[in-house]
Amino acid sequence: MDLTWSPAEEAFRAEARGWLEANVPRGLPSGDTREGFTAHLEWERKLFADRWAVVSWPERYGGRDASLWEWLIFEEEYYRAGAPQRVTQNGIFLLAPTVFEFGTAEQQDEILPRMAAAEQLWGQGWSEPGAGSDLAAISSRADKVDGGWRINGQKTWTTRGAFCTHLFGLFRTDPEASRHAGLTYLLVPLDTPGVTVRGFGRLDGDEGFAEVFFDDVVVPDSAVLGGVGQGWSVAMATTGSERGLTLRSPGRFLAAAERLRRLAVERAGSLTASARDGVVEAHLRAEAYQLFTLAQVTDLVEGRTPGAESSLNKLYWSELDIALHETALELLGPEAELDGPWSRGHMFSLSGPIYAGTNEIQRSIVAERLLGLPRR
Amino acid sequence: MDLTWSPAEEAFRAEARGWLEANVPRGLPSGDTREGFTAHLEWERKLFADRWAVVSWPERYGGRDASLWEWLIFEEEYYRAGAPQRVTQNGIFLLAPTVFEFGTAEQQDEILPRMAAAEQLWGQGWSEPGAGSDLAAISSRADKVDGGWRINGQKTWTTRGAFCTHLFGLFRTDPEASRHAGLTYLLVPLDTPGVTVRGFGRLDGDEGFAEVFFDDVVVPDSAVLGGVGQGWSVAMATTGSERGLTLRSPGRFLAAAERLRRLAVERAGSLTASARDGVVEAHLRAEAYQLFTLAQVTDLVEGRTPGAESSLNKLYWSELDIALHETALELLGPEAELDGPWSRGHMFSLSGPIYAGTNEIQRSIVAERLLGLPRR
Amino acid sequence: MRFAPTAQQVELATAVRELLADACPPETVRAAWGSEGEKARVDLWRQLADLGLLGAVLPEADGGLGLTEVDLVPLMVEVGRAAVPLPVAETVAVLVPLLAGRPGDGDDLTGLVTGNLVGTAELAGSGVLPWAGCSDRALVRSGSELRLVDLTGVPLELVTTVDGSRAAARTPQLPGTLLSTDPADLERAWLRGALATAAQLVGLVHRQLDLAVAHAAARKQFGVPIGSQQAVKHMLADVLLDVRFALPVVQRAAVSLAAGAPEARAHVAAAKAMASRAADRAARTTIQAHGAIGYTVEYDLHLYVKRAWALADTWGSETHSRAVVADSLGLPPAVDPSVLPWEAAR
Amino acid sequence: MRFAPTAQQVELATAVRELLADACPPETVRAAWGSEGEKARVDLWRQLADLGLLGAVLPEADGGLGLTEVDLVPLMVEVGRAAVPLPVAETVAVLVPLLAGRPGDGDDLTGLVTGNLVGTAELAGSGVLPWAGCSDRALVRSGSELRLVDLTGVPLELVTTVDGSRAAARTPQLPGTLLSTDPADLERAWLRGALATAAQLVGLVHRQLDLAVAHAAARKQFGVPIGSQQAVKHMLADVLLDVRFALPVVQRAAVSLAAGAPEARAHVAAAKAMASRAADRAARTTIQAHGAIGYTVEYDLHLYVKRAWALADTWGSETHSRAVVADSLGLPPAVDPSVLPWEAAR
Repeated sequence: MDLTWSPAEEAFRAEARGWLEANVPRGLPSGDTREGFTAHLEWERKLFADRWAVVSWPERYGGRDASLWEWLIFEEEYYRAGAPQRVTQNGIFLLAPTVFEFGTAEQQDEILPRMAAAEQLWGQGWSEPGAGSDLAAISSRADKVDGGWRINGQKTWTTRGAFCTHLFGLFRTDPEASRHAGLTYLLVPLDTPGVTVRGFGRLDGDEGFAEVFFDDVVVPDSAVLGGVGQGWSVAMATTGSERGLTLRSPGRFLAAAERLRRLAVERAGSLTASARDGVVEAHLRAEAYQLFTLAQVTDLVEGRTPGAESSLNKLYWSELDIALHETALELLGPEAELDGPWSRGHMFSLSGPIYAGTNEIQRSIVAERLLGLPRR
Repeated sequence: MDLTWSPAEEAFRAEARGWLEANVPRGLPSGDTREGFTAHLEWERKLFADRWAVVSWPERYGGRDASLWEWLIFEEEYYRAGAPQRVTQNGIFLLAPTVFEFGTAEQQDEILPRMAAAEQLWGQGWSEPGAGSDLAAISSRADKVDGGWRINGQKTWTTRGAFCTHLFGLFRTDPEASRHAGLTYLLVPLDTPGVTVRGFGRLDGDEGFAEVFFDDVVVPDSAVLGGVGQGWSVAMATTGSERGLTLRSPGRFLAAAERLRRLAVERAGSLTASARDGVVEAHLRAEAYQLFTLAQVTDLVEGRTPGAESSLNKLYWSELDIALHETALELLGPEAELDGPWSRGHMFSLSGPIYAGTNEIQRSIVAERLLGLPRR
Repeated sequence: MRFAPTAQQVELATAVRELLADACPPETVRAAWGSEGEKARVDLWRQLADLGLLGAVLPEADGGLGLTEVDLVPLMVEVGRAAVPLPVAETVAVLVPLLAGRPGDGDDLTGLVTGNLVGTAELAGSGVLPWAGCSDRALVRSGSELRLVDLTGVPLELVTTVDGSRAAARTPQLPGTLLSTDPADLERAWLRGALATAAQLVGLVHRQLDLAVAHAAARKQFGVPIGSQQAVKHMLADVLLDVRFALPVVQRAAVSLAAGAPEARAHVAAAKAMASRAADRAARTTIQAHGAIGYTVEYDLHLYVKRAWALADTWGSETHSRAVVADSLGLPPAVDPSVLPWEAAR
Repeated sequence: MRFAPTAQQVELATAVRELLADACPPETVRAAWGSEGEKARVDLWRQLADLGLLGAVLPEADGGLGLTEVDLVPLMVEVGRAAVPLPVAETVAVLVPLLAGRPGDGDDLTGLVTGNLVGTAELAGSGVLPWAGCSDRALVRSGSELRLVDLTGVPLELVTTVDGSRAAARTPQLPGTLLSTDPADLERAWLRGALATAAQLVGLVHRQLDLAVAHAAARKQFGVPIGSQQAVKHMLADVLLDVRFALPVVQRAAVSLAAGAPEARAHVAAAKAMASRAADRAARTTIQAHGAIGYTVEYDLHLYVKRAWALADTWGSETHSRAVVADSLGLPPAVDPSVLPWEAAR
């Protein structure tokens, strides 16, 4: 049990903190509107220019070869500095791990540096109108044509899809195969003829989602990531990332709990006992999430893989996030109905228990795989 | 919307209150021990002597022909006066409504006056080791013999079974018929040869439960209540009573919420905000339960039957009861671990979501029958 | 004792429900989020006036329906169910009864009940006036005085709200006519507003629940309707449980208020506390039961969820309402728990 | 940074777990509810002494294992898992470390670590001394002084507790030897007791969960194991979630306490708060998952549930522990919400 950082890690933290303090932009508009997205891209390119965009990646792709520990430290400092949400996150946190694991050398060299530089902006193409948490029900299909695949169908709930340049997704390449079998992971430039993207509003009204329609869209064979028919297992690797520690680093919740604490101090005059207890709760849970993650990273570093444990992470951070924002709204009282960072954060938090497999599904995974309760 | 009582009802209340104030015994031991049970029987017989044992029954059985409204008033006054739990309740609240509805004139005349007088003490024989909430899985059987039935099998979780004189229960009379079919409702004197009763401890350690073993126990044909093979529908009528308003009258929770309020006032020095809020919550919920019941009784009086609504009652009072006792334990602090009325009440409250169909089953009933969600 | 609405009350509520199903479908609520919805709002207001709802509490002799707070509850439930994007509660339950007792304000009163004027109210002193953008008059409080503000020509600083139909504005000290300095008037106005808001929340919960049940019964995942899964069933059963036990508490509050009973303050607070909690939990649960579909503004659910959020925290939040109940129970103030047993609380 | 137990820590915990599986099965805990269990208690205490557990925190030079608070956490988890009906935490984590620093109390110290004496402790001032009936020494507090009481020959008024193995007694002012007037000693003793209690709660939750999972997988109703039903799955998943996130908080508290860090007070309070909550929820949930079987004293579950209830409220309840955390966050005191907006809070 060693909870101290090495001098090298402390130095890394100091460097990150210094750079962030000097560079974090203030008052950026929402990255889920077209103007906001453009403003965010500037920030992403500045991160890349100073090699902070993808710290854990190899240097040749713009990273710093940072360890998992350093990545955690960077994330802590990133959120602590009040830096904005990463509009590139679906690429760098969801697709990139899959490209590192399953991509060919050509795919890696083609995609990763451009993704890091925020030149290629990737959206996720998994959900369909009939396939939400039940991903295996995907019906969008890709038929083999000479030298490539012809795609028809529809994806939806693609985050920031209206502003992305590329989409990664699962498509049914063997219509005979049932459910999990016969799916292939494809990479699709959104300027390919036959693609139509229509943005639509999330709960907060911003155009944070898109539907993507495919009408005889032809992509080359090189668009396949990880082998024809292997889509399910390739995608599951990414699902692990989304639910696991990469997407929701503890730094984010530590920073939010600290903002909440400051809000409570500022509004001492309306700090009721229940709101005060909510601040304590947010702090306790954010720290518990951090400590749980430190234990998990220790396991990872020592070669023990978390597996179904990532469902615990997802349940914990998503419910913590909602409780934290509910307390903020309680503190704001009648002002809670005004548009602002807390009311927007609250609405955003409500997506946590829904995406990447609903929390109901996660609880069943925990019960079946960690507790060993019988399936139906 | 009329929330006032008529002068006759007020007079009934005054009479009940006066009698209870003069007669309610203090410091009775638990009715779930043998000595305590005997002490409670004295109280039951005093209630009967002054015609307060079964106010809503006809006069010829020892009642007062009281209306549903008067019954509610009596229950309110009964608990308000701090009168003890009724050790006869499984007879008068669960079996009696069934005898009134399905019994022959002979059965009614034989059973009801003796039950009211606490001469016959009835235990419920529904659950079996393999059939808890899933009552239709009952396997104890009764085989037809000349002039009667021969019973073999085992019942369990019979409340106060070790102190009862009679048992009502469901037995499989047609082993070919599946689940709900082929069950018969039988009435069994526990002194019949072949019956063995073994008491065992509830969570609070008192011998509040019993196992009842049947080894070639022969009962006459007149032991059948409501027709051979009709057991399921006959029993369901009683289930309605158990879950509905008869078993858990609002008066009980109003009185408990008031005791909790007084505890909070007495312990003002340790009244933390969360305990204080718990007192408010208990009060709000007890009143809501009362008001909901008043609406339900209005419906009953006007001929609208509650049906699956009784699942709402059961969910509400059982969870209110636990929350109320948890608040009491919070107020008691380290003293909560001492044996006493609040710690015993807390343990007893935990049975609420289990018996008479678990709350999980009740929620499914609400979802399917009141909301119309699909069954699996 | 008869704790159920009368046949007449049911009939009137049914009429309002049917009117609103036609006159205030989700498209009307949605339109009210933008300026293009103004005409629909005006039409809707007029229809409510024609039904007699706006002046419903006036005596029949004065052209009203002679309704009491008890009669208003089922009507306000319907207004909530439809998420009417107008200050119906404020006009019908707060302004009209207040002005009706004051002969000098006849023009405003007539304007309100005939549908020529729209009246809003805000007594919490939050600094934000809901419905300002679509109202002509506003009842506000300064200290313990009630004032009526003519909003015509007053420059309003409109603000963006989570529920975009609220047309709210910031209200620095508004000029206004003194209506009353009697604290009893103020309290009655507050209790009527809180009661009407609680009733609307009940209706909003039912609407959310209806949407969620319909979705859960139809939406299939893993080969079965999601509503056949226990997790979804049980979460929606809890929403029903909350709202079914909140309604009688709201009804009782109306009875007490109409009777002028001293318990009215505590009973209205109990009603608002329970309705606010039911609404907050319903909002979270029904969004979850809808999955990603509920998390968009294209689907209708959000219209009702956001109204519920707004109403849950106004006219007394759950916390504030519970404080009123605590007060009525004679509970001593809470003490801070000691930090360590031998250290006093700070 | 390496936030995981060492191989040595795992090994020692495994040894204790195996010992207790043999030496402290449910029958032993059950026997401790009656006087016939005294011999089993004495034997068990001796076995713990033989393993070196009782003096584990003494330096190796003094015959101990040189363990720190960090090493004790996994051991106390095992003590909790087995619901050992003895004051192991009080002796090992509170009394021995306190006496070890004081040369004058050598006999008592030797007696405790060799298993000849049993030592209990109660510093909250609750008026009830747990384990009094099976202990020879008791650490108590008067004001901010620590006193050691020789219980031999002291007439004890034993009280009935929900957990019948606790052998608790009422403690009017007990005569005792002054051990320390240094508030730092008092605080360290308190924090060690609270930490060891939190760790035991983690073990108790795991035991309850194991029982519930085994039952739910085996028990069939409606033709399927009840554990295949979502409702049962999800409620047990929540128990695991609580305890899995409580453990690292307990571990961190041990690291801070062992390092003498100023955050130790807040970190121990966080640990106790989370462990207490996890235990309270586990108790309720696992009883529910067992159905009527869990609601009897014939089945073993109640042994672990009742111990959890007792420990959750001692050495700082959840509420008190959260107050310590609030204090460490620099939060201003709570204000009473105003009753009505224009009325000040009372």
